[in-house]
Amino acid sequence: MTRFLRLLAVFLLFAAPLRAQEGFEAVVAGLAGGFAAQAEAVERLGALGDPRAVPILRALSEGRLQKSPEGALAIDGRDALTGAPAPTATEAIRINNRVRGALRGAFGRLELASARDAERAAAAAGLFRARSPENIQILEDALGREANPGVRATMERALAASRLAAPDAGVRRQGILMLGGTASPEARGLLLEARTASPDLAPEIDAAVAAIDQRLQLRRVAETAFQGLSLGSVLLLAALGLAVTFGVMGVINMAHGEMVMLGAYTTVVVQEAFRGIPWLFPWALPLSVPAAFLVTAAVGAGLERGLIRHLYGRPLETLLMTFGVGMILQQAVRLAFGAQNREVISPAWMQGVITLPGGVEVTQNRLWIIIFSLLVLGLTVAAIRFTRFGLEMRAVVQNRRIASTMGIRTGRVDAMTFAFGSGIAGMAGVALSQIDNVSPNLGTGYIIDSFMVVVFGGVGSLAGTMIGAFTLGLVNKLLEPWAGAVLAKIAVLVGIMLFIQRRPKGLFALKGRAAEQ
Amino acid sequence: MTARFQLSRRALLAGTAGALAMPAIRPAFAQGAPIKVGVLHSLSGTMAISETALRDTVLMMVENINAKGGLLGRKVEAVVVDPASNWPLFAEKARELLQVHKVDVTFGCWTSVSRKSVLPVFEELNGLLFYPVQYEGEEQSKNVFYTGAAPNQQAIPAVEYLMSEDGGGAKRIALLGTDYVYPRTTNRILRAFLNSKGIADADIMEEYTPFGHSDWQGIVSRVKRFAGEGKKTAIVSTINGDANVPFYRELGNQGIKAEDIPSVAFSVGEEELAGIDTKPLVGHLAAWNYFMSVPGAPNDEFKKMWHAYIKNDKRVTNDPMEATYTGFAMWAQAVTQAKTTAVDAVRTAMYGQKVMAPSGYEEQMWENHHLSKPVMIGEIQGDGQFNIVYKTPTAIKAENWSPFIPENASRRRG
Amino acid sequence: MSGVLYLDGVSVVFDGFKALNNLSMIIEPGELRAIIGPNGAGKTTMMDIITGKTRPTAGTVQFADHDLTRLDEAAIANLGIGRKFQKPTVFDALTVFENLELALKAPRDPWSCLRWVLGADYQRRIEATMAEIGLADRAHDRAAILSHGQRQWLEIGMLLMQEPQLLLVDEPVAGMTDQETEHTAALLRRIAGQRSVVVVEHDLEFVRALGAKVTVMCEGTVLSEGSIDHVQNDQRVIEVYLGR
Amino acid sequence: MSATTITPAPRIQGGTILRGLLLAGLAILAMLPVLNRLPPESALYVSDFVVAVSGKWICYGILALAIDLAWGYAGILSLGHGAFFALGGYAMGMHLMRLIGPRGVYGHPVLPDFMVFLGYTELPWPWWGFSSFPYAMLMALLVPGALAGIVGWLAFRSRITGVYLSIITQAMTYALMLAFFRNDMGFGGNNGFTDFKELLGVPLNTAGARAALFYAALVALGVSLLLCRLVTQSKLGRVLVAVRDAESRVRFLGYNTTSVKLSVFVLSAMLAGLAGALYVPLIGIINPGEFSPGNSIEAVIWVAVGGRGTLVGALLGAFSVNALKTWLTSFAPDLWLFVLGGLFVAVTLFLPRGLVGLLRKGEGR
Repeated sequence: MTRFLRLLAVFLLFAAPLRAQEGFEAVVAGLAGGFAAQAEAVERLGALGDPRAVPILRALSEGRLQKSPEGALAIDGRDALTGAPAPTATEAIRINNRVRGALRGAFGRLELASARDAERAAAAAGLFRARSPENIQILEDALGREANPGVRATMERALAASRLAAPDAGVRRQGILMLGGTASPEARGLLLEARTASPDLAPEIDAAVAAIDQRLQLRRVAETAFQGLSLGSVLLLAALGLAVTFGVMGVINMAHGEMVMLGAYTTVVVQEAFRGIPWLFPWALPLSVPAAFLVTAAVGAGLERGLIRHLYGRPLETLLMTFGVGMILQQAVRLAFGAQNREVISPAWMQGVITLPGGVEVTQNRLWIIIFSLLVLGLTVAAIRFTRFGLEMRAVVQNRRIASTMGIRTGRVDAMTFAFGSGIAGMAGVALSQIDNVSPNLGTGYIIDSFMVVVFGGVGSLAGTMIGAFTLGLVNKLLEPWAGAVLAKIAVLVGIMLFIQRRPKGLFALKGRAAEQ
Repeated sequence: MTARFQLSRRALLAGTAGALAMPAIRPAFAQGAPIKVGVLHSLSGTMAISETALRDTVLMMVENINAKGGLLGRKVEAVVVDPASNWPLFAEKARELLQVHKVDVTFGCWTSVSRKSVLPVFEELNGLLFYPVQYEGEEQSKNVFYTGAAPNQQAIPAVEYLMSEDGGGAKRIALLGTDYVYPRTTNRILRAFLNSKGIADADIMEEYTPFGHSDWQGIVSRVKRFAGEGKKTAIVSTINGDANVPFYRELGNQGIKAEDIPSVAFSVGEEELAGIDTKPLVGHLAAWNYFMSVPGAPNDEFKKMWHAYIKNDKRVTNDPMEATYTGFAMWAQAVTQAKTTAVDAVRTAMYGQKVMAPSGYEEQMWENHHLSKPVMIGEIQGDGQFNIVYKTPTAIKAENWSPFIPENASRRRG
Repeated sequence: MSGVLYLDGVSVVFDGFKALNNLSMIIEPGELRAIIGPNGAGKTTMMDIITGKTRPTAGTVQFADHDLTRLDEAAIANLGIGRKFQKPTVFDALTVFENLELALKAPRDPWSCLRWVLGADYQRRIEATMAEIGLADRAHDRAAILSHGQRQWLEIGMLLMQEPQLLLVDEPVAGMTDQETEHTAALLRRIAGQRSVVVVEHDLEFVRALGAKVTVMCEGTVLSEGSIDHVQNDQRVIEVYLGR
Repeated sequence: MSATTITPAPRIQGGTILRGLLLAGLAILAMLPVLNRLPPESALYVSDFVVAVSGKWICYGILALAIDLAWGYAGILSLGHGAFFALGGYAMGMHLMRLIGPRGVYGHPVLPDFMVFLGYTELPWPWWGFSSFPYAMLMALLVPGALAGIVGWLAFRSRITGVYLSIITQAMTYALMLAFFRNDMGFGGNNGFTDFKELLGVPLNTAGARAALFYAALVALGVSLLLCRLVTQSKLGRVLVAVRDAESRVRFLGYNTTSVKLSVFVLSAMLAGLAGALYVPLIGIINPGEFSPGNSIEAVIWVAVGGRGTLVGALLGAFSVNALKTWLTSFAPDLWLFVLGGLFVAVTLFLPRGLVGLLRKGEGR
């Protein structure tokens, strides 16, 4: 009897892991099946909570998991289960969105105990989306262990979501209350979803949704404002170079857009050059900025010395001539680089969103571009205000003849000023390569807007250009939701035309005798 | 004679193999003036991006057919003109091809407006145009053969897939498009289809943007909000060429994962993806009748032929190229069968013509001047190729007059 | 009473700088008035005010009971106020004859310009004027090829064609030879018979030759007024003008 | 101050060579449709293609005259004349669309096809009346005229001149392009209008109809030429030149330069509209691409190449540049933009008076 019991005990002792064992392998085998079978297998693996599943699932999600015609699974040429060398004749297992969704849930369960904060956070996020009552327990445990506040927050949201799916109304109520405290559209979505599922809790849910909506309202305003600023910063970058060449020198450079375009292509070239050098590659974008400045400045100087200076005092001719130059530059680039768009990779630190306090979500690249535009503006102002070159430039603008009698080589100053303006356009190109197509006609899309900004802001006033750019950006984005992108743009154009005829000299006009002629 | 120049797919491909093996051999042509093939694709301007590859495809086919002794014993000669992405110029150049160069057939056009601008010319002078791009349908000229997809061969199956369990079971659809006729019509058809599938207008969002639209922040965040209404949401994109890069960038940057809000595009192919870092886009979908990643001998031959012709293994193939290829092969077959290039004879010979297309399906030309085509759904992969996640079992016949546009009720012949 | 030019308390300020400071002046019909003053005294600004090029910050400007501050250049010119600029501006692309024809007093709206035919009497008047300004033989030469003096004359001729009641003449003899200067003085005296003429001039000899009432301006206001001898002996004038 | 003060364009009398050139050119044009009737094997035969293309050039010629009138004579450099041209074209296009009637693919008695499949139920108000030819022609002149009137009045009265005016007009055509690309405008969006059937009861897709249209355009060219000549030879013409060279001085002479400039700007816009109205039935399509700022600037450069400030020059430029374009886009597509761009540079730098200037030198004037 006792022997039997002992035997039984021993048997159970071995059997339990044994069954798990074969169960595990059986489940893993499912990964070689169709999408539906894969999804199911992934979910079961997640439920089993067997750490051996992690590398396999990781391989599956990264497309490294292979299957032999017999259905044996291999990772990087080694059998997925035994690690023994696998048969060579294998094909990669492909997955679809459904499987990806399942994977996220599985990782959530498997990695909630991971040592790395990032993985735990990702896991929690996965569970938030997977939201099944089975996760409530493990999430509660995880929360018990969790120290990192950021991860805690994610886990709490995940827990709330999971509770929302629980059968017991009490638990669900908890979930609703917790979600009501957040300000994310996803949470709102979950609640509305749950509403149909559990009408009994409708009042609580409505209250929670209302609470979220209130926060979202604030967020929406903040985000619209950000989008406006972002558009404004793009306009500012595009217009700044023009503000120098047109505003300060009074030269109408219709090839300005092409300068921007050249800047963008410089970015492409620099990136290609660094592709080979891994440690330098991440710096390709930052290094493109000076490169673009130099390239376009050189082109600008050449343009000014070679052509434009012959047309001083004849703005209309200058306008036509530079337009022609623009065409030539465009076609040259088209022949050199091809008509196709060129790929510009955004560095990691420019991808994704960062969440500001109050849950306002802001895209990294836009944020960087806003900062960049202000930096460029600052540099420009500094160069004009505080450098010798700036001084000479202002002198020549004020009174060419006297400046030259004082020994300033006006020709050189003209060339440098124009080169400077073109260089700024080049730097703008680097930024634009991050949000727009890098194609030969990149510039044409910006030239009219740039002129509008400069004229609206007031020719010859950098402050005006900045305020003009941001005003236009904001107005555009405020109109967009109810007018649509196109009408908003048209409205802005018409508005500027009317404004200019009210104040021909723009927002920040030079007054008095100076403005007479 | 006919036996010798019988142009089955096998012969064609064998011919390529031959041409590749020993390009030195000059085929001897029988007497007779060359057969002229007009090529009417923009080589400059905004559309050059897409259309240049089609010009090359036609030239490839011409070279290839000549390598096998031409057509009806006559040499085939390509006449290339550049309408420069300028719609009136399309009409002018079409007239030039037909009246000055007296071409027997023309392969050309990409945008609907370019096709509509040449249509009157081809009808007046009774020319023959092969149009290789997917379009909104609602057209059928006796002088045009449409080898691209009609809406029911692309849009509707794609949406059905999104609503299926595999596709994520979408219950809410955002229709984003560039503001021109193809997206407008397609979306009108889709809306009707979705309604018929019990999706209320409240669950459909429709947004249009101008060509080359680059600032997608507003719209993408509106889609996010739209998705926050508690139903599985998907994006159906009829966004045209250039605007796609910034659009996908914004999707990636705002962290919209294909698992949460999958998007399916009808105008994004291998060529368009060339300009994008596709890693953040993995899992987003496109619907076509052909992908470069289609397995099987016909496609392998096609790709081999292309890379050999263009002398660059990096160059991709895409759906309109495949449609051009298929159309040309069919035309050659029809000519051989009709023993003439006379338009009317060729037209009648075209009906019922069958070709084993690189898509791996046997495609047929019907009396409605449209091809039967398979529908494929592909997921974008990290390498800029598509992972085919769904195929129709057979080629589907085109409904160029959509049943979802009430005005068509009268005219649809079965 | 027609033809009176009347400035009262006129001030103009350009970003803080007072170009005119509470300037008051009356020009009688048929009067010939010379205005002198150092650079920056506001002479040219005053002309700008009268002809509507610049709007006064304060004060009233009236001509034959019209408030000039409300009218634009064209309207003012049509009231019969003609102006000759310091730097002669004639239309280089047109011939002498055409320049005068444009100035000729006649309907000036586009439609009548389109239907305009040059009547014999007009023809004669233009020829008379050309004779008077000594350009009869240059009738069909482009203004571009005239000498500086001739351009000055042509512009004066254009003024005459306008038949103004009031002429504002800014440094007419700048760059003229002595007898050209004399000739001009004679001409202006002759004109002054029928119309008021205001001459701004540096050249005191010329002013003396005009034998007109003189107004001395300084820092945007009237410093002294009277006969040439009177102002030349005025202590303040000597201070600011002839300098200490 | 307008740029032209530095390089005043020459007076209007075209030299004898030029006048000869002009008459010869017009005569040759008048012959084309006749030669087109000859049997194809004949040496003098010209193909329909040539007739169609030169028909297009004639319309461009009228547009060039319009621009020259505003720029060459009054010094108003408008970079938006393409918009007036396109508006005229749209007016005519709307008429042609209405004439299609039940012959459209959907056989709808009133609505054009694009409206049917975009789900319109009745005709939008801007389309009312366009079934009548006189009304359409009137609109083809009035709409561009009115637009020019408004924009011009706003600009001129606040003394916006020179470059500012150019930028404003460019923004104007750009805004219109964006607007017409919108399908909600009810003007067919990107596809615009095409597949016209008949005009004044004559089916369009026949050689006869094309010849008729060709002569209509030629007559219109003649009339516009005479009209422009009438203006430029009149005293108004001299006032314009004066305004171009020294606007403020003209004001002091008592001319209301605003109304002078406005009247010629409106006239010029109406001529452009006329050109567009003739262009559309010849070409068979109109779409928002015609509004693109590039088109307007290209048209300006025709005038610059030919020689602004002379009517012959405008025509010479329009024809020569477009001939070059037609030729190059067939034989060296990649070169075309280089050549066009080069023209801009060369003309502004070395030929401020254009080809006419050269010929004048040849004439020793």
